[in-house]
Amino acid sequence: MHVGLQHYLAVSMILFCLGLLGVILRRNLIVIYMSLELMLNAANLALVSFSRFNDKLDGQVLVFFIITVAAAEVAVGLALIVALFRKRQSAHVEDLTSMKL
Amino acid sequence: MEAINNLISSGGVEDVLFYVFAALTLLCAVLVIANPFSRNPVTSAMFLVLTIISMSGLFLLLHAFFLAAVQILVYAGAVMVLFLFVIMLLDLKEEARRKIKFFGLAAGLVSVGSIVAIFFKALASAKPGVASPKLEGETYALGKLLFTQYTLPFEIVSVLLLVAMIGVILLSKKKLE
Amino acid sequence: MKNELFPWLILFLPLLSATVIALFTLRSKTVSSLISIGAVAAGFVLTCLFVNSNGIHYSGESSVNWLTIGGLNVDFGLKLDALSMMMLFVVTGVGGLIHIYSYSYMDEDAGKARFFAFLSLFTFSMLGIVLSNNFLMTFIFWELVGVSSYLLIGFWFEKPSAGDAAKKAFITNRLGDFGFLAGILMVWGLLGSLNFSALQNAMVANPAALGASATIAGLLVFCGAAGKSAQFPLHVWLPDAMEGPTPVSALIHAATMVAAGVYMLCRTLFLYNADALHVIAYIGGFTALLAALMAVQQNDIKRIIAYSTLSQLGYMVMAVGLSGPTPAMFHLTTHAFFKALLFLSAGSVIIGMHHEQDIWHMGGLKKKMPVTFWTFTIGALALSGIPPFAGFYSKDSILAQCLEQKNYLLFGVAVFVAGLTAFYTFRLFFVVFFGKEKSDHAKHAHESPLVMTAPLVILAVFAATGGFIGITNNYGSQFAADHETLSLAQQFLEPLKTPVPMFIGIGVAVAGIVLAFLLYKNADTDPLPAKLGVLATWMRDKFYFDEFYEKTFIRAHDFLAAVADWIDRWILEGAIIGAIRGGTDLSGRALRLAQTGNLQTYTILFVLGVVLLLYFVLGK
Amino acid sequence: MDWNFIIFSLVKLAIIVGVVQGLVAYSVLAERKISAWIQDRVGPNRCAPPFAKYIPVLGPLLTRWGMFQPLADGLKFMFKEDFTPAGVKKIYFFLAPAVAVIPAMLTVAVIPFGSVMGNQKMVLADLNVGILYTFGIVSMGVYGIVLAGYAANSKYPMFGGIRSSAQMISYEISMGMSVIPVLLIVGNLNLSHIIGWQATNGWMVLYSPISFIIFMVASFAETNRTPFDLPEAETELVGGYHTEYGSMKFALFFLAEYSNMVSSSAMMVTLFFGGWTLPFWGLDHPANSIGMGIAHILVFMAKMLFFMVVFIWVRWMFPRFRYDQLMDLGWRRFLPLALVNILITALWLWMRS
Repeated sequence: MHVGLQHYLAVSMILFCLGLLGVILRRNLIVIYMSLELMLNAANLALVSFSRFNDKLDGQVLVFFIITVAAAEVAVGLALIVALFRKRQSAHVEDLTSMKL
Repeated sequence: MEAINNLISSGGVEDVLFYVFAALTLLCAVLVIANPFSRNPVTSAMFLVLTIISMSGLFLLLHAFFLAAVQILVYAGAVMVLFLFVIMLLDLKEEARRKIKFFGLAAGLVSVGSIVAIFFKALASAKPGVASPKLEGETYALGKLLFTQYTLPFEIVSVLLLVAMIGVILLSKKKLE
Repeated sequence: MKNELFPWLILFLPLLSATVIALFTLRSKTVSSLISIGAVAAGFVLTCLFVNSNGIHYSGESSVNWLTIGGLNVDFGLKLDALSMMMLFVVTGVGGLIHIYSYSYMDEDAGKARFFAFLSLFTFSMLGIVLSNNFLMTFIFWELVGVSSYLLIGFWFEKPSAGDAAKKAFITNRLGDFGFLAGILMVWGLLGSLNFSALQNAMVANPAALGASATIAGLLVFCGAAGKSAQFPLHVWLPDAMEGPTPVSALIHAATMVAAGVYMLCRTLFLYNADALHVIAYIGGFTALLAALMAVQQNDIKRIIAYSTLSQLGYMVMAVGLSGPTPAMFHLTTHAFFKALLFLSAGSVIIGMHHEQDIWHMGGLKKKMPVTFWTFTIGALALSGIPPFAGFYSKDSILAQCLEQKNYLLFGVAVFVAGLTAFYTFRLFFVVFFGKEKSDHAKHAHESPLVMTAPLVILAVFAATGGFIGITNNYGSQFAADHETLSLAQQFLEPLKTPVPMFIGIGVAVAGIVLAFLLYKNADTDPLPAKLGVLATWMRDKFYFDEFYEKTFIRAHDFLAAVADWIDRWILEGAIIGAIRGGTDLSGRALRLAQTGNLQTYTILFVLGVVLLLYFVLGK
Repeated sequence: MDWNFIIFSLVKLAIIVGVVQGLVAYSVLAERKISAWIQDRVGPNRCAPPFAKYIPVLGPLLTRWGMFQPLADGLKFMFKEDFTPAGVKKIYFFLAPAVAVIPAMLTVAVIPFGSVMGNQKMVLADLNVGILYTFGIVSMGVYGIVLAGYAANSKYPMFGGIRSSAQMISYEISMGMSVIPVLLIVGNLNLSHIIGWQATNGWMVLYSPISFIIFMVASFAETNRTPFDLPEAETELVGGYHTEYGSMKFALFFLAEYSNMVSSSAMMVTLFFGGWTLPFWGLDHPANSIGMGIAHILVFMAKMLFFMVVFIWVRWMFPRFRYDQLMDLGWRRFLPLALVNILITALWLWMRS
C-alpha cells in the first residue's frame, strides 16, 4: 500500500497522544514542556501533510506561524519556569500547587 | 537485487524512507516522555532533538523543504538549546520516582484511547486526499503567500515575538518590582 | 439678560454653591460660608433686578421637556408670578439675612463649611418648590427640602437628641408626603396633567372636573401641606426640630420650609372644594389653639417660639381654609419677618447665655443685651398683634376673613389664640429680659457681634413696617382680579375698614400682655401651675401627643416591623435564601474538589472536554 | 533514481570526507607553521619516517617542513590513555565529541566544490534550500559543545559550554541576516544557482561587501576561533568545554573545529567569491571536459585554502575579545548593520526593477 495522507496523520496522531501522555504523567515541568512541544509538532506534521495532499500551501504557512508562536511560547514558558524555580526550589508540578484539598 | 531494483523504480524508496523516519520519530518521542534508562531531563531534551530532526525528514518526504530547514533551524537549533540552557541553569536533578499516579494513568489512557477512536472514525468518513500530490513546498511560493495573503498574521506574529521578548526580559530580572 | 434666565440663575446658584463647597472648599470655613452667602445674596439681588425691570405683576413660565412616559409629560419648568416672586423675596431675603447671621453664629463650630453646604442645598430646594410649575417638580423639591431639613436638624448628629429629632421630622414628613403623592397621582389620573396652569385652566373650565373624589383628592394634597407645615396631627416634629442650630430654626422652622405647606395650598387653591376647605380650616384652627396652649407652659426659649410658630401656621392654614389666600400669604410673609427675628434674637440670647436655653435661668438681660432686647421687643409686639407692627395687620386680615365667612366659632378660636399668643410671648419677654439674673450665665451675658445684630435690626425694620408696605397689594393681585391697589396711607389704615376684629384683636393682645406683666414681672418661678393645676401639666407635656403616638402608632408599627422581621429572618432569609446559599455552598465545596491546583488534573479535564467536543464534531 | 546515482554519490562522499580529513590534518600543520613564522621561529620541521629520505626526488621534500607531523599527532592522540574522570556524566561524556563532529562534517554536503565531471554534478546534494540546510546543520553544532560542558560536571567546562552556545546562537542570527542580501540579489536558495549567478554577474563580494564582512566575522565566532575563542580562554576557563577531555575524544573536538573552518571557508567562497568560477580562462561556465572539471575543483580548493590561511593568520594576529564586548558586537553592531544592509539591498533592487 502506497504511503498516503492517512499514514502521516496516523503518525501525527500517535505523536500527539505521546505528547499528551507526557503532559499528564510526567512530573518535571521541563519535561512537560517538551511534551507540549511534541504535541505542537504533531499538529505541524498533520498540517504539512494536509498541505501536501490537498495541493494547498496555506497549511505550510500555518506551520510557519506555529513554529514562530512556539518559539515565543517556549521563551516565555521557560522564563516562567525559571522564576518559579527560584521561588520554590523545585520544578515538580506537585510542589507548585499551593491549594489545599 | 531484482526486488531492490523494483523498489527503486516504483518510487517505493520514499515509502521505505517514510517508515524509517516515522519509526524514528515515534521511537524518539517515546523516549522523550518515558525513557526506561534515564529520567534525566537532558536525555529527554536530546531525544526531542532527534524527534525533531526525524520529523524534518518526514517534512522532506512531504516536499516541504523550507519548513524542514526551519524546523531544524528554529526548533533544534534554538528552542531546544534554550531548554538545555534552562536545565543546566537550574541544575535539575533526576526526576524522583514517586508513586505512579493511577488516576492520571487511567485518565491518560482513556483520553488517548478516545482520541485514537475518534481518529479512526473520522478517517473512515473522510474523503481521501490527492492520490499523486504535485505540491512543492517552494520557498518562493511560501514567501509570496506569507507576504501577500497572510501579511496581517505575519505582522501580528512579529508583534507577538516582541511581546514575548519583553515579557521574558521582565520575568528574568532577579527582582520583580 | 433674558427674563427666562433669571429664575434659572436664582434657582441653581445655591446648588452650585453647595456643590462647590462639598467638593472643593470643605477645608476652609470662611471661603465656604462666603460662597454660600454670596449665592443667596446674588439670588436676592437678581430678584430685585428682575422685579425692578419687569414689575411685580410679571407672569411667565419657562420650561424644558424633561421626561415623557406614555401619557405622562413632565416639564422641568419654572413659573414666575406675584406669588412666587414674593416668596422669592422671602426665601432669598430672609434666608440671606439668616445666612449672614449664621456666619457669626456658627463661627466656633468645626462643621461650619458643611453647615453652609447644607444651607445652600436647602435654599436650592426651597427655591425649587417656590418656582416649580408642576406637581412632580414640586414633589421632588418637597422631598429635597425634607432631606436638607433632615441634614440640618441633625447637624449636631453626635447629640442623640438631635439625631432622633431629625429622624422624627423626616419620618413624620414622609407620612404627609405619602398622602401628597397619592393626591398628586389622583389629580393626574383625573385631570391628566401636572402643570399648575393647565390644571387651573381645567378646573376653571369645569369646576366639577374632579367629580366625587374632589374632597378626597384635595385632602390628600393637603396631607403634604400638613406634614410640611406641621398641622395637627403631624405637628409633633416641629418642636423637636429645635435641636438643630438656631439659624436653622429661624430659616426652616419659621421663615421658609414650614411656609411651604401654606404656599403650596395657596398655589393649588383651585383644587379644593368647600368640604375640603372646611376640613382644612378646622384643622388649622385646632392646631393654632393646641399649639398656643402648649406654648404657655414651655420653659425652653426656642420651644416657646417653636410652638408659637405652630400656632401661627395653624392661623395661616385656617385662613386658607376660609378661602382667604391673601391673608394667609400676608401673614406668612410678615410671620417670616418677625418669627425669624424672634428666633435670631433668641439665638443671640442663647449665644449670650453660653448655650443656656431655659428661660428660668435667664433674667435681666435688658441691660446686658440692648440691641437684642429692642429687636426682640419689636418681634414680640409684632407677634402679639400690636399696631402698627406687621403682625397686627396680617392677623387682623385673618380675623376679618373669619368674620367675612361668618364662621364665628373659628373667629372665637382665633381671638382666643391671639390673646394666648400675646400672653406667652410676653411671659417669655418678661422672664428673659426683666427681673433679676437667675443664674451665673445671666450675670455674665454679653451682646452679640455686629454680624449677628445687623440682620436682627434689618429684620426688625421689616417686622415693624411689613404690615403696610404693599405685601397685600401683591398677593391680592394674584388671587383676585379686581383687587385694587392701595396707597401707603390706605394700607396703614386698612384695618379700620373692619373695626370689629381690629378692636377685639387689639383688646385681647393688650389683655394678654397685661396678664403676662402681672404674673411674670418679677417671678422667679412659674406661678401658673399652682393656679391651673392639672391643665398646666397637660400643657407642659404637650397634651401627651408624643406618648399617645408612642403607645398607638409606634407600637403598632413596631409590631408590624417585628412580624416583617420574623418573616424576613426565618422565611426569606432562613428558608429561601438559606436553601440557595446552602446549595451554592455545597456545590461550591463539591466543585472545589476539582480545583486541585495540580496542573495535570486540569490537563486531564481539559483533554476530556476536548475529546467530548471532538466526538460531537467528528465522531458522530 | 538509479544505481548510478547511488554509486557516484558514495564515491563523492568518500572523496569529500577524505579530502576534508586531509585538509583538517594539514591545516593543523599549517597553523603551526604559520604561527611559527609569525612569531619568528621555525615550527615543526623534522618529523618524518626513517625511510622517507631514501625516496628519490621526493625524499628531501618529504623530510622537510614537518610533512609527517599530522600523522604523528594523530598517532599520539590514538595511543594516549583514554582517561575518563570520575563524576562525569558518562553517556554525554562519550556522546559529546561525536555530536560535535557530525554537523561539522555534514555541512559540506551541499557545497558545490566543482561544476560537472561528465554528467555528474560536483556536489553531494543539490538541495534547493541549500543555504538553509547549512544554517540548520551549523546550528546543530552547539549541542556538542553544550553537552561536553554539561557532561564534564565541573565548573569551567560548564561555563565554557554555556558561553560557547550563547555565542554561537547570537552570531548565528547575524550570520543568517548577513546572507539575506545575497539571497535577495540572486533570488534562489540553491548554492549552485548562487554560483551560477556569480559566474555571469561577477562575484557577490562586489555587490554586498558588508554581508561578506559580517559573514566572515560571524564565522570566526561560530567556529570558536580567535578573536572569539572565549569558550576555551585558557586564562579564565582552562580549556573551556573540553578541559576534561583527552586522547581521541579531544581529537574529535579538534577535528570538529577545523572541519568547521573548512566548511566556513567553503561557504564564504561559494557565497561571495564565485565558488569554482574564475572570470577568465573560460572557467566561468560549467565544464565540458574532465580537465576543465578538475580545473574547477582546483580553483575552488585554492580559494578555500586562502580563507583557511586567513583564519589561521587572524588567530595569531589579534587579541581576544572580552565576553561582553563580544555580545555587544554581535547584538548591537552586527545585527543592526545586517538589518540595514538588507534594507538597503532591498531598496536598491526595488529601484533597479
